[in-house]
Amino acid sequence: MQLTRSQSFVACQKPIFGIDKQLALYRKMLLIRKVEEMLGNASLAAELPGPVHLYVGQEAIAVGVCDHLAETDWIASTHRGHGHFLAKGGDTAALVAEVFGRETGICRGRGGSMHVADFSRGIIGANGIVAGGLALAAGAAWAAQLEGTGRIAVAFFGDGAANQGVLMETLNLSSLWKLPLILVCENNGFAEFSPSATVTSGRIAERAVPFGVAHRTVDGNNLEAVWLAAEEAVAHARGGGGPILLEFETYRLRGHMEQEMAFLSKTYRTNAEVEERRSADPIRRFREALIAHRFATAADLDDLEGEVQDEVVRAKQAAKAAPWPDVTGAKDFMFA
Amino acid sequence: MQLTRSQSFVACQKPIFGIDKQLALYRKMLLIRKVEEMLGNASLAAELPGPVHLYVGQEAIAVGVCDHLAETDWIASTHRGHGHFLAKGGDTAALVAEVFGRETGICRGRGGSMHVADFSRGIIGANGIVAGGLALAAGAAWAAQLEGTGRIAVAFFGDGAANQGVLMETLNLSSLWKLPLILVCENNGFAEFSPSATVTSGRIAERAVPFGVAHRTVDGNNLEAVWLAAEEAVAHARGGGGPILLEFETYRLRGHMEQEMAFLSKTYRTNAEVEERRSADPIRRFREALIAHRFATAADLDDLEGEVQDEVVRAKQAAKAAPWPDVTGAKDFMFA
Amino acid sequence: MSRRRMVQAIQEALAEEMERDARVLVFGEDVEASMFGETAGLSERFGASRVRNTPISEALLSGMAVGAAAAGYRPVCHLMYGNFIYTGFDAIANQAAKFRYMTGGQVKLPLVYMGVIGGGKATAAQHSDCIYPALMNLGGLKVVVASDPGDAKGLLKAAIRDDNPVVFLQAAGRSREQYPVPDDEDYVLPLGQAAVKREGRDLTIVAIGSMVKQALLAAHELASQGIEAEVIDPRTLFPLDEDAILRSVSRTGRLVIADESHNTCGAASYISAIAGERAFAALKAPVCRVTVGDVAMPFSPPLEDALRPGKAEIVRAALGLVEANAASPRRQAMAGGEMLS
Amino acid sequence: MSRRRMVQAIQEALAEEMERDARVLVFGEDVEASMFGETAGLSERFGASRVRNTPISEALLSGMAVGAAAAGYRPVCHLMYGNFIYTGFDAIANQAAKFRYMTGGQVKLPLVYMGVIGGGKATAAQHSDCIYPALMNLGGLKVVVASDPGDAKGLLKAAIRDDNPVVFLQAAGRSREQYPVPDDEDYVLPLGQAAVKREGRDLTIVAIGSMVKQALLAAHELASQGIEAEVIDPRTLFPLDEDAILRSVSRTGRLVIADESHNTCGAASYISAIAGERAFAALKAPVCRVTVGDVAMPFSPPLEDALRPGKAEIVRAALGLVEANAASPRRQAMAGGEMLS
Ligand SMILES: Cc1ncc(C[n+]2csc(CCOP(=O)(O)OP(=O)(O)O)c2C)c(N)n1
Ligand SMILES: Cc1ncc(C[n+]2csc(CCOP(=O)(O)OP(=O)(O)O)c2C)c(N)n1
Ligand SMILES: [Mg+2]
Ligand SMILES: [Mg+2]
Repeated sequence: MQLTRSQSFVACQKPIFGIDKQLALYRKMLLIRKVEEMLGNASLAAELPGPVHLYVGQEAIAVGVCDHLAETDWIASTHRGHGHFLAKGGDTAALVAEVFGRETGICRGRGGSMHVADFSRGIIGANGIVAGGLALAAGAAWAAQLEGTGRIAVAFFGDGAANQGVLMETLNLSSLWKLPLILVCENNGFAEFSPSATVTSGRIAERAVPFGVAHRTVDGNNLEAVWLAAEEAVAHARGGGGPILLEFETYRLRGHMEQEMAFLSKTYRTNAEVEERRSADPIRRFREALIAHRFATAADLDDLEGEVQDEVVRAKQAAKAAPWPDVTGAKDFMFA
Repeated sequence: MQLTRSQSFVACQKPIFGIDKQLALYRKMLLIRKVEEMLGNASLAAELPGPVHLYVGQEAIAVGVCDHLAETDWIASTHRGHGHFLAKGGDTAALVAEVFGRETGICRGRGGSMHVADFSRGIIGANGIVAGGLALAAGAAWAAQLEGTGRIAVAFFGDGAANQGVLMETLNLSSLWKLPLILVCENNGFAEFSPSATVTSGRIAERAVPFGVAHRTVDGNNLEAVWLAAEEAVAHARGGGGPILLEFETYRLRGHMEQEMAFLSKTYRTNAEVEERRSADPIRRFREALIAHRFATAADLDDLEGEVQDEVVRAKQAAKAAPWPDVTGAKDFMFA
Repeated sequence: MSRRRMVQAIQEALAEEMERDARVLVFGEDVEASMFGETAGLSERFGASRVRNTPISEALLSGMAVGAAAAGYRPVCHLMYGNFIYTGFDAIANQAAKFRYMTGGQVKLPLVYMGVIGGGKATAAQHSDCIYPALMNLGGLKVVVASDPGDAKGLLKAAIRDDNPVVFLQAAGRSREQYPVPDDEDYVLPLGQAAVKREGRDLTIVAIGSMVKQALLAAHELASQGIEAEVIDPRTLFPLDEDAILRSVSRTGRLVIADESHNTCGAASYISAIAGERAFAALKAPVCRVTVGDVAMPFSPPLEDALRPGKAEIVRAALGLVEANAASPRRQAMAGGEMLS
Repeated sequence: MSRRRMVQAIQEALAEEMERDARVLVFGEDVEASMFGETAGLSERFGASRVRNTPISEALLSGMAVGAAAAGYRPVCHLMYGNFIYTGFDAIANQAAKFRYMTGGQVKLPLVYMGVIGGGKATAAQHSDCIYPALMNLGGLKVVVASDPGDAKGLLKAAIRDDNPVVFLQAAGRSREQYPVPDDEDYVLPLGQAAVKREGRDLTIVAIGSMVKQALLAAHELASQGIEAEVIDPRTLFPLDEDAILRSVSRTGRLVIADESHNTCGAASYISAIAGERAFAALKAPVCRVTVGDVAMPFSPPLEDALRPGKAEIVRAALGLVEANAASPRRQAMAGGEMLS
């Protein structure tokens, strides 16, 4: 089952939405980028507890998908989850404080980078278990279906996660039950240090076919393409069409985790490859398009970038100034 | 990837192999049937410890597939595993004694019906965990590949088992590694008390497609069709072609487990349906074909049946006369 | 009070809670036809959207329960046999047991996993594990093992009403026996509270699940020899009602623990540790654990019977304690045999 | 002897055993690039058919190890973090741990599962579980937790040569420290044998994995106060070298157990039970367990530090035992403090 609309987006020369939306989406991508770069630097400077997996290069996916979601819709995310958190409306300062391990963090410092969640905004959370979010999203989608108020659930997962059997289980059950579930696979070319093709056979989107689940493969570095595909997918899921699998092709511009070259005994990709892929950086592409179509000048966008950068710096400063969790509460929150 | 040969078997009017083989295969199917019927009666008569899941109606699959296997090839089976055990050359008396829980059983009474195994004949064993055999067979196939002596591994599993995610994991990895692995799905219409279509979306064989794994769907109640498909699959796997998935359509003529109507609160299929499907009983069909093509007379086949029946009666008598396991050894065999 | 079998009591608990709260859901493999009978009739009564048959996909089911609970429902996920809990263990251990903590208390997870445990039915190693020690050790799940229909009903109702993940387990071998069950629709037994199933002054027997009946039979036999055993059923294994056990042991000074789970890191070993540490001075003899040992459950009934503890082993253990104590000089107890810490 | 880090010692053990026996295989996610470094260089040396990167499919990997072992190979399946053992738990618990028994002893399963356990690196709840109690409770797996590089090497070599399924775990926090490791290619430490890491007469500290170092630090501090602690590292948790522990406790009469696993049904509780039961008369004070409690591991370092037991907690526990004992009348010990049974 292939969706039909939006096949023309590749040919779409002019941006498809108005100036305000253009800039809002651009700003969101930039926010994610700046947060991630700040965290990457903080990690290198040993300011962060624990590892961080950054979303740099994949921003168009979270932003393009989440723009279609209501606050009450659910998303489940991955170990690389900051971008999804921010795109779904999670608070920047609360995210950053969490990654710095502070009491003011969204999870009071209990969760950290791999567990940022905000239930008040439908963010079921990042997840340290590869493919762990699929079943959670399916459960939330079942709840949404029972409620009957049009909510949907979205599960973000990686190409590596696509090899966990629970993907097949999710495709099968969600198809049978017609769950309002969007499965978003971000194929960024790697599962940790393994290039996709060495551990993943075939095209991931096609795994939907035997289950009769709708699917699309889309350029995940093109915000408009993502946005259009997501618009369709959301309409499909919200409209009772059942699940749909979107595979977004993208590229992880930074390491699997920061500091990885400090412990890996060999490289798994060349610098040249990374540099080459940088030309398809979704933010760069979008910026160039905005300027080319005269939606904004380079100076406008530089200003915006400065604004965003300030927000991120403030978030970092606030996090560093925030108190650590009180150790007398170390065992709190196991049970309601 | 579809296999090409043997697509004509449906049109194949005359039996494809000689008289000796015809009768040997017929005898094997009959042996399985008689063992299962004996065990079914024993279960109803409360002579058996624990539950039994019988293979009645599916005999053509185990027999047609295993006829192509060497003793050194591996098979992994299911909770419905007596037929595979016998078809792969397992000893009737040792099987029956095991199901009766005796020390003379193939697993010394430790395993019972759901765990009959004989490593000396490549029988990795029945399995109480639905889809548990897939990973075991994949591991054995990896071993076979490393050995490089042409061994292959076969995993039998049900339509219900096809919904365990490990099937997808097995398809993916075995495709990447080109493992000499045949995945045999016996679609008998039910997972326990759930009709297939209510819990399984799409066609199981097609789950191979996105992984680039060869596949076939074949009438599992037609011994010749099974035999031909298996011949091809074995050649494919042994020849380095990698994994292949065969889906055999069949029908479970007896209950999911014997005595099920004693505890189920409602029926899940009609008697009429079962009676109708009896007309496609693989043994009946094969018998009719043998007679129609004058390979044997009804009287010949009745004699054969008598012989087999005697073997089964002897196995039962021997089992019942055999000692129970010595309780002082109850903890033996945990570790080598 | 009316007499019920275990499955009936469980079925009633499910039906009553589904009736009471439209957010209670039941799902799992063949919950419509109902392998054991506890979910029989529920789909007819509450509809196929609240009582759903699922594919055989435990890894998904256990995680869906977390997702549905986080989204505000109260799912009961029937995993059939305890051993299939292993198949769905990832989401149970990595999500359910940690989810509230990891999110800093943002979310409630009112969900129940159900399963049948233990031997006695010749279902062999892959259908007989007493899986609760692994679940207790996760630290983030409440674990309930019901030993009779009345308790089963009250505890399951409490489990469904609880805002945390609860694993509700029942012993395989006891489903056909009839026991009195209160008729009250609000018969809810608090989780975390042990039951004194029989009072006695001479020794304490803590028994879990299927062992409770054996312990009561043993107590009966001991009584005929003049030994009065107190039988305690913890009912909830996590959190464990340690105080109830310690209260009894501090009076009796002797403890036998009968537990069908494996020996190493089993429930009995935890209870023994607690008693050994916190009732140190009160103990007149070493705690004695009667367990199944560290062995897979065999198929053949004589082997299974030999491994599963029963009345005889409990009686033997009890007599051993009483005699050991008579034979050796009684240790000087600390003031009044009070518990430490 | 030369100095090595944990990962180097493990890498050497793998390389030496792969060299020695062509049937030894290593597979798992990114064993080529090697997340922790223990499998670095192996694929270059032994080829991609014996050292295989896999997809992220733990349920399959854990079962493939069983199949490959049953078919005559000696697979080492690296599951990376202990928590991912849950993801592959089905085949570990339902197949590996029971397979030989279920088949009446027909098959040997020479396989090793590897993983990293415990906190200390701010990897939070889903990457910090000390998963061994659940594995010990299965009863069909040998479970090894190495606390220093020398032991790691000797124990891993033994694990690979063993004809049974072994889970080999290493503590997350200790990978960078250098320790002396014997150079002998046949340095194999028998499984099931504890090590006395320090001798002492006043109390016994049993410490597991990352806690061994803390226990040694604690013993050092105690010594400065005139208390000589014996530190025992069980090294193999299943089968546990109970005799070594009991021998020590029967001399010292006091036992502290330091264990990073959860409290309920944890390894410490099992050891406490054994001591409480079998060294009943020898104990001069209740056994004291120092554990992480029943809580998921938090991300934030201050919380993590507060929960993970360390030198200070062990010292405090030890002093508590010595003082409690001084304050209260010493219990009359049975003849010479001998162990029971
Ligand atoms: C169950 C499980 N297995 C293994 C890991 C270790 N791990 C963390 S991220 C990762 C790779 C994930 O790849 P992919 O899904 O493509 O996501 P990406 O990192 O590319 O965003 C692995 C193997 C894990 N966290 N959980
Ligand atoms: C992991 C697991 N889940 C559930 C079960 C219970 N169970 C036993 S057989 C069965 C149905 C299997 O259906 P199918 O694979 O089609 O095999 P069939 O019985 O039809 O031969 C189920 C659910 C099990 N044994 N293992
Ligand atoms: Mg990836
Ligand atoms: Mg079936």
